Amino acid sequence: MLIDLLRSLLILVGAAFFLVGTLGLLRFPDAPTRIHALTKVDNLGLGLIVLGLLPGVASWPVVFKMILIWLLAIAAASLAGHLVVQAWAGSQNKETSSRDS
Amino acid sequence: MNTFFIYALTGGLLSSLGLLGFILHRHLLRRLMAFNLMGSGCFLILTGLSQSHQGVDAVPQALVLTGIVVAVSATALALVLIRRWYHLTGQTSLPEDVQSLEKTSSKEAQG
Amino acid sequence: MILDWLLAGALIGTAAGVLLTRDLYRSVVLFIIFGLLMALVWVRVEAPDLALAEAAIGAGLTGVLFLDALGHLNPDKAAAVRQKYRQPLLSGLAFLLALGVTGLLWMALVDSPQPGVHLPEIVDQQLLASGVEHPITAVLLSFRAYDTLLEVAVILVAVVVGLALRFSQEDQPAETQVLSPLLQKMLVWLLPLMLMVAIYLLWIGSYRSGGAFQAAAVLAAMAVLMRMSGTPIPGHSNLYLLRIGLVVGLGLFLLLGSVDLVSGGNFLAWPEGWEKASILVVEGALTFSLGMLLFSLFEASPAPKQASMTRGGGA
Amino acid sequence: MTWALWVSTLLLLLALVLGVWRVWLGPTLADRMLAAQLFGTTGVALLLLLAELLEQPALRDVALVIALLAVMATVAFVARAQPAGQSISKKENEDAD
Repeated sequence: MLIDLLRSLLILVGAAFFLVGTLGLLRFPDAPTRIHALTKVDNLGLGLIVLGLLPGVASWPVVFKMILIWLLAIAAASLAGHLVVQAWAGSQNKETSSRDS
Repeated sequence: MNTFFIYALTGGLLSSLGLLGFILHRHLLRRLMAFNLMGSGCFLILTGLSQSHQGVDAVPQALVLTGIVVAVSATALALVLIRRWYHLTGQTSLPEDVQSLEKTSSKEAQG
Repeated sequence: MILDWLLAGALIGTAAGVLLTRDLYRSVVLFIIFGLLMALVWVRVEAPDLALAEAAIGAGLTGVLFLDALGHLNPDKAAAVRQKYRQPLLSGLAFLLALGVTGLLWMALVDSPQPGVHLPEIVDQQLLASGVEHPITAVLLSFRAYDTLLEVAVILVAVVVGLALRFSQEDQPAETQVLSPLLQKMLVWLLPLMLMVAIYLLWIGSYRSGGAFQAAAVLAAMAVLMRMSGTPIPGHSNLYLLRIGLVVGLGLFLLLGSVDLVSGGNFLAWPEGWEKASILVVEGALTFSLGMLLFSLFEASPAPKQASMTRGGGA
Repeated sequence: MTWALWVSTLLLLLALVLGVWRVWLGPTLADRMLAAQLFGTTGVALLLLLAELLEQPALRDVALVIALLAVMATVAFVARAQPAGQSISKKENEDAD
């Protein structure tokens, strides 16, 4: 009973984090700041949801798989942030240099 | 009205949306996307309609599964052809469509 | 139910966005998102197999293909925008046509006749004889193996056309590579993981959602990722290996399908007692071939025009 | 328990729908790619929840595939679809040399 309540809470909070992350994506002013919403808030939300779902899972391989999914999502998000901000900075540089010349 | 039927109706709407886009657009890339949307609509109708009568059905699902893979192959081939066309002519539309419009080529195109 | 309406609305909205926006970039990214939404829709249609295929293809291949083409066709984006909404008469007619088609389709859907046969029941009855426990795999490789065979042949023809175009020209394929150190480090464990997931999907297809097509999509995505990041692909430049790889799936399919024919049975009926083994062998070969076929279509794209995009050597 | 799952599913779907707005706004392709990436993560969470709700373990495989291939679109964006027409990685490499 108590554990169910705790799980529900974890999952709900996780989903709320996603909503906040989307809000951040909408409200933040430019690409580098929006990366924060993506890499931090959303992956925390996903982590909470995974944590909330784990006790209901019967077998160990599935537990392993869900944790793997979370790790993959973190890795993908950080890599995406890294690459996108590089690309963004590159295009900004190009813009300013072409404006100067 | 069950869940499957909702998606069959969605598929119908999607098909005609794709058709509309296919007619209206001249840029080949966008035509290809419209064509893909039409395809997705057809897949939805196929599975949604048959399952709304008989419940989960493996036969249309298998049909659509191969359909999805063929669709992506067709899309990839179409992209190869479009790019070859662009490579040879420098245009992204078919000759019947480009006659009326003047060519503007801005190098620094940026969203 | 509210979930379904919301999802259907989002799907239609995204599709409309893909078609109506004037910005090609926006259109392409919305199209990628449309693929992800489609995967969720397949989940709601209770077709996890399709969700898997759509996820693998939508996330792994379609987006890459379109972004790739977008980078190539980039320069005349401005011209493309201008072409739209030129002829109000044509637009009006097209709208009317689309409305009519929607109306007719919906009428047909609402009025659709009850089918005379109950296919799920038949599939259930025959499932035991097919040798596999997952109905979709059974349909694909046992009940309707003929369709699957021809479908693979169709893809092979598409690839032959693509490669013919590719090899008839002097130019090299685009060699732009991402050399980010973070990506390189990540690929060290990401690529083996992709291979593992592909094999897992292939294996699991014999008793639940998964199978050759989904595994092939993951495999193709893996090869594309290797290509984009400049990781050398073993045997990549060997044309004989390429030809063998492309046809091995179809060849094994035909070969094993003919075994029963030779001994007086039917074409594409698997040898008695060896159903599961045959299906697994054919599926394995199909996975490899289909993955290579999809990757070859990605490779067949010609080089971009401006020299700054290309980058020699590497792979 | 179940109601919490359903509410969360709806919240996530809402987040997904709101995220489309950023794709629409842009303004740069980088912003749009970020939104697409966010779609991937949200989709993964949604699939995990649905796997529990609908009792379809296969959906976890779908989530796994999406999480696995999430980097593809971004890498393609950096490698091929740079609006500037020039790979940033190349520039970075020259700097390092």
